[in-house]
Amino acid sequence: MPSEQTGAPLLDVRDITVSFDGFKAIQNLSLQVWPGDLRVLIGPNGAGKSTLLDTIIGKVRPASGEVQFGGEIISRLPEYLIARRGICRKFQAPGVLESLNVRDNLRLAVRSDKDVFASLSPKIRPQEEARVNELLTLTGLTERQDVQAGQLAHGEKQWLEIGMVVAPRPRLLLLDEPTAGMTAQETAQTAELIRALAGQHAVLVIDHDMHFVELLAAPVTVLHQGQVFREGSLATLRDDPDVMEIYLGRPKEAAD
Amino acid sequence: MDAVFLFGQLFTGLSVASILLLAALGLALSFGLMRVINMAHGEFLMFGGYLTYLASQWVGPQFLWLAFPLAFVGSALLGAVLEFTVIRRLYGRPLDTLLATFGISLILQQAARQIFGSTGVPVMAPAWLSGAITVHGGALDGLTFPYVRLFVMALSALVLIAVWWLLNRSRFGMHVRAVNQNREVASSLGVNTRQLDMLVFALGSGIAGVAGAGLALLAPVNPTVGSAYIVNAFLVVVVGGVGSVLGGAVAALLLGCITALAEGLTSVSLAQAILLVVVVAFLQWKPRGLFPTQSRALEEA
Amino acid sequence: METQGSVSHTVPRPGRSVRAQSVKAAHLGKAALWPTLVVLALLLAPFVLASYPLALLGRVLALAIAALGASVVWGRAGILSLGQGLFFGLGGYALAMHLKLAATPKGELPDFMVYSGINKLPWFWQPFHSAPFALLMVVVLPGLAAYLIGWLMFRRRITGVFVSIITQALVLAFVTWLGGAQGLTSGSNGITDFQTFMGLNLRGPDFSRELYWATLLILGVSFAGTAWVLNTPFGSLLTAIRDNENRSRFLGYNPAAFKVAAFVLGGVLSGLSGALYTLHLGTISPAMIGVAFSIELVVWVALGGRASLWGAAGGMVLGQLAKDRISSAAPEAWLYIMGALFVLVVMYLPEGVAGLLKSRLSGGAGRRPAPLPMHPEVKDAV
Amino acid sequence: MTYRNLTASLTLLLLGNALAQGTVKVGVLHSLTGTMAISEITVANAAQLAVDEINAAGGVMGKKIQVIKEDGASDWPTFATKAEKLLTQDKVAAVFGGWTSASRKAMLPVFEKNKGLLFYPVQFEGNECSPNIIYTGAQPNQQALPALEWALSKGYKNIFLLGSDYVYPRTANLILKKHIAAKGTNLAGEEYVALGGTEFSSVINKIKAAKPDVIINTLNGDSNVSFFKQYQAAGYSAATLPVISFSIAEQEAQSIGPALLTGQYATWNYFQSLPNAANKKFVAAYQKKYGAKAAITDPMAHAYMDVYLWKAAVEKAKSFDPVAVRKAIVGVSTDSPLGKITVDKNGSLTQTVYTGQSGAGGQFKVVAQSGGVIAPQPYDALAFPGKTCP
Repeated sequence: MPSEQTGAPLLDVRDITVSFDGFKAIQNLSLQVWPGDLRVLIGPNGAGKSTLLDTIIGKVRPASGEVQFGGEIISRLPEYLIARRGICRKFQAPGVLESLNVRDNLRLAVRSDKDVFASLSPKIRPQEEARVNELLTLTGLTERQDVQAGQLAHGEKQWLEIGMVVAPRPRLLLLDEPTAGMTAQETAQTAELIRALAGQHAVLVIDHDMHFVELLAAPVTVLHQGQVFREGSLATLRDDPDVMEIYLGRPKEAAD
Repeated sequence: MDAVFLFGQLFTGLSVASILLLAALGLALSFGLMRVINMAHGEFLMFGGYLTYLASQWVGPQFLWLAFPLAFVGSALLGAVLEFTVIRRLYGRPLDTLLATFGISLILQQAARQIFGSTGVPVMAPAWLSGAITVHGGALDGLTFPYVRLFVMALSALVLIAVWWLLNRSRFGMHVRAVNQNREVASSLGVNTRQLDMLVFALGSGIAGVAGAGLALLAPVNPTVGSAYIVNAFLVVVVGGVGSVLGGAVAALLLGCITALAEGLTSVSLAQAILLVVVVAFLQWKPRGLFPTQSRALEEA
Repeated sequence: METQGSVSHTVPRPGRSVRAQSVKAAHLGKAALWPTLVVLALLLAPFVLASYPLALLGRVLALAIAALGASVVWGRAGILSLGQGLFFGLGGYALAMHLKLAATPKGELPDFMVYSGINKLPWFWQPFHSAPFALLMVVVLPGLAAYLIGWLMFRRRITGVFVSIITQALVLAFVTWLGGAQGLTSGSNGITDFQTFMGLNLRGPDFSRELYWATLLILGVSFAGTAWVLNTPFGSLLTAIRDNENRSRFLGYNPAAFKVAAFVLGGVLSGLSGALYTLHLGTISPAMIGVAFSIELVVWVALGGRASLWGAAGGMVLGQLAKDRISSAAPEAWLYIMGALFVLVVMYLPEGVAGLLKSRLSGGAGRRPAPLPMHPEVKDAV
Repeated sequence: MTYRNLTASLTLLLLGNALAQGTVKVGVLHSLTGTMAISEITVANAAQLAVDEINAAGGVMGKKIQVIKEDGASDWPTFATKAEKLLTQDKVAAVFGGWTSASRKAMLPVFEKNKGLLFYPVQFEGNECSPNIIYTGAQPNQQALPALEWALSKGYKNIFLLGSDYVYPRTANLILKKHIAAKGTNLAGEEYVALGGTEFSSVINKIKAAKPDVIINTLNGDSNVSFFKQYQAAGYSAATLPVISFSIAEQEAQSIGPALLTGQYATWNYFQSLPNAANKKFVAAYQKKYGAKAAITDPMAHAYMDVYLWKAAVEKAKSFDPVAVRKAIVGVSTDSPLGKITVDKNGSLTQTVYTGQSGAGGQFKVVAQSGGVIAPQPYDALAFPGKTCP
């Protein structure tokens, strides 16, 4: 638990409650993330992890409470404006633009002017093109830049999407199970990449894979039944009998 | 506007609603389960109507006991064939399904035209259905409730109850609701989703056939009878919310009454345009219809 | 030939780029041959064809402009509108109103108004005395209508089949209103009996040839303009939104705005097409723009290949020509053929003839075209 | 067989129809598919029957008539394109066709531009006077107005106007309303239902509230079936509230079902039951060719007669040129199934008007007829003052 944080938090989730058809997916949850933080969210299925991310990016509206980002209340903004404020999210299933090639995927992510009329100008700024090349290198997809994204291997898609969410240099990155379906080697590389990204961006990661969480070596927040259950390092949480208990329903995953 | 007229229009609204509901119920069922819009749904209605006509030709005046089962089973079989030959192969491509079923609808219409002719074939309601209940005396003196319309309303209510029972009280219904919620999970729990798709589609088609049989008592059966009802049936589904049977029922009532009100206050020819404006405005307010299913799976949409 | 520009599927792989470039150039040369021939043939048609086939061809080319619009809206943005007839009609009626006023003696009302008991020219007819205004309205009216309808739908994230249903219902309502408001629109008869247009005699012997050239020119300009627009990042974004609306949204793009823009482009092209078609036919009526027209448009576009402008326009032209022939020879069979085409094209040729040709051209003999991506709402919802 | 006839037959046998100067082409352009097909196919049949009879009797000015049939497909723009094909590609001498006003309006510019000649056999709303069209169906003063007068003479004072929502009902009713007002009688209400509409609950409710003495009905096609069904279900009958229809002929009566229609009225220039000799011959010939049960209607009789009118005009003009034929046709008079008719200089017919009452078997019994023939008035003087044919 980083206790040394001072100043205003970048992301301030304040006492939010989210319900679906009366079922409270999140109850009175509060959470702060400071600039440059790397934070991991874990918790059994249905704990509200994805719903929390959905709420931050505006896909789901909280019934009560609010989300502040950089001091601004964003929980009433439309999603695309929240994204433009500097929050990017990688979804659980790879969300690449399948009919476009890898380079075009990144180009669209990099573009700074996102209005309709601006998109009619075919010109790409040199610094944007440079950024695309940089991202291709970062994700190791330079060789594959002309391949249609739909034809990529699963791991490559995950990497491409990470490249896309990083592209506009967001202040906050939300990664929802970024290593799902990756090989052990790819997982290790991803962990390395994420740790490199932290610092430049604040990063919030959800994952089930404890091995991966360990590699991230970051403070962990455990969610349970829509609330923050524990916070601490992975090592301390592993020995916590209460945490073990809430995972008992799915011991296999916890042990993974 | 006097009371007789007002109550008359209210009755009109209910009557229109009952037909709309019959026409839309099957559509809502298959749409809810398979996310498939069947543009040939109206032609199942037409098919039911023609089967009713044939029943009346074979049996004579007391044909209704034959007409309804025949219309239901016949249309359901036709629906099963369509599901098996076309819809199943377009699974996951709702817009393509919409186009393909439109093609089917053209073919069925033209076939009907060549077999039965363009003009409607008449089905005479049996004698016990001709006539009406008339109010005598009082403020509502002269108000009439034709038996045929009461019959169609009762039919519609009966079908609604049967479907509700089937969905909420039977094993079949449990499977349908499970697939509705999460197809993959249901499938992994041993529900034969393919078979279920076909059964639900056939059931929906069968209900359309029953609608056609009911409609035949009020209007002639002709090759375009289905397309006359299909647009409003779609609106019922859209307003009711994705695949919600209860939503469909409420939406049918609502649209029926709005139609009757618009027809009563303005003119019959303006009513359709008014209805559409109301629906579009409504969708601004509730884009997912009256009774949206708010599961996580749908939130992804 | 290639209209997808930066989304090209045949770009060279790194490492072999020099050789691949020259292969690509050769491909391009081969690929450009047929379009050149087609354009040449269209340019020469008036010197070869008799008056009826020429008129038929001109009419069909006018419809091809609407097909371009459908290709943008459906093929690129993934919005299946069954109401393109609405915009086609608005364009057609805008021009028809001017033509009708031009054919009416000064100080008199159009005949159908007189026969409907109207004794003053309605306010919205007044400005149509001016030809430039009417020409402007040919694109502005459908554009505005498309903007309004698109904004109402896409802002509330109405997608997929819901859009199809609503657009179909809207075109039905429009046609019903046109038919009923006889004093204002001439009802189901439609507006007819035009004489002159900006000094040209519509019934003169040279007019049909002039109209053919004009149609060809406008089609060419529309084609080039649309191809250009789709080649910009705007085009890629439409594809992006069709493939994965959420991804685009969470990258900071507003999908609704792009969809509305595509819808407006499609509407404007339909409006242009409607105005030209009205000139060709000498009349416009509700029957020409209804549900049947709107759906037929979609079928020809699907047959030709919705994702390719060449495919969409070609599908429309060939489909309509076939319709003219077959419906004369075997009227009853025609509807069966149409119906069967609907089914067979979507089942076995989802990318249309253009998709088939493209996969052949790109060297993959026997390679099946990659299936179009699932529509997002289904991928997520099921 | 004379030598001369023998040579003629042999020539015909050898050269057949390929011999261009041996035949003259005419077009028959009706909806053979789509919603209008049921009405229009029989009209096309009637025209074909006339052509066959004329050919059997030696043709027109020594030439056999060759029919080019085209399908309007119940789609008005298609009528325009097919008319263009007939005139510019097939170069036909005349076209027989059209049913709805919209199809005629779509064809009109084509005929004017290409100087063709169209024979239009159906009753319509008037207000049109093209030099290239011969309008043989009833003008409003040959159907609607006589019906109104007959209703008034029967003592019906409160009149409800019901129609399909398109130009003919709306214009006919506009004219009727002017005359109802001029005669000082009462308009109880007016309502239109979309073409093909089948839901009459609101309409009947409005009729109930308006309490009319009679309904003048201009509904089209199948809407009539729904209307009469629901009208009967609501407790009405010919005895309690009579309906006079302008679009219900023998064929429609059959499909509505005679039981629903018994006692109701229709006004036309022709009924199958007319007793004249020409009609008996026509009915027999048609039923021989197209089935003994075939119903014969006013538009069919007009279409049949149109071909004979054209033949008479060609023979009078001694030319197949449409312009010459149009000039010659004025004043041509014949004894037809409809009785004696004459072509007026405005291109319409002077003809008799009958009101019939529906009985068993879908036939109408004539209960009233106009005193003599009525001259056509394309523009109603009361509704559209100052308008005349050029």
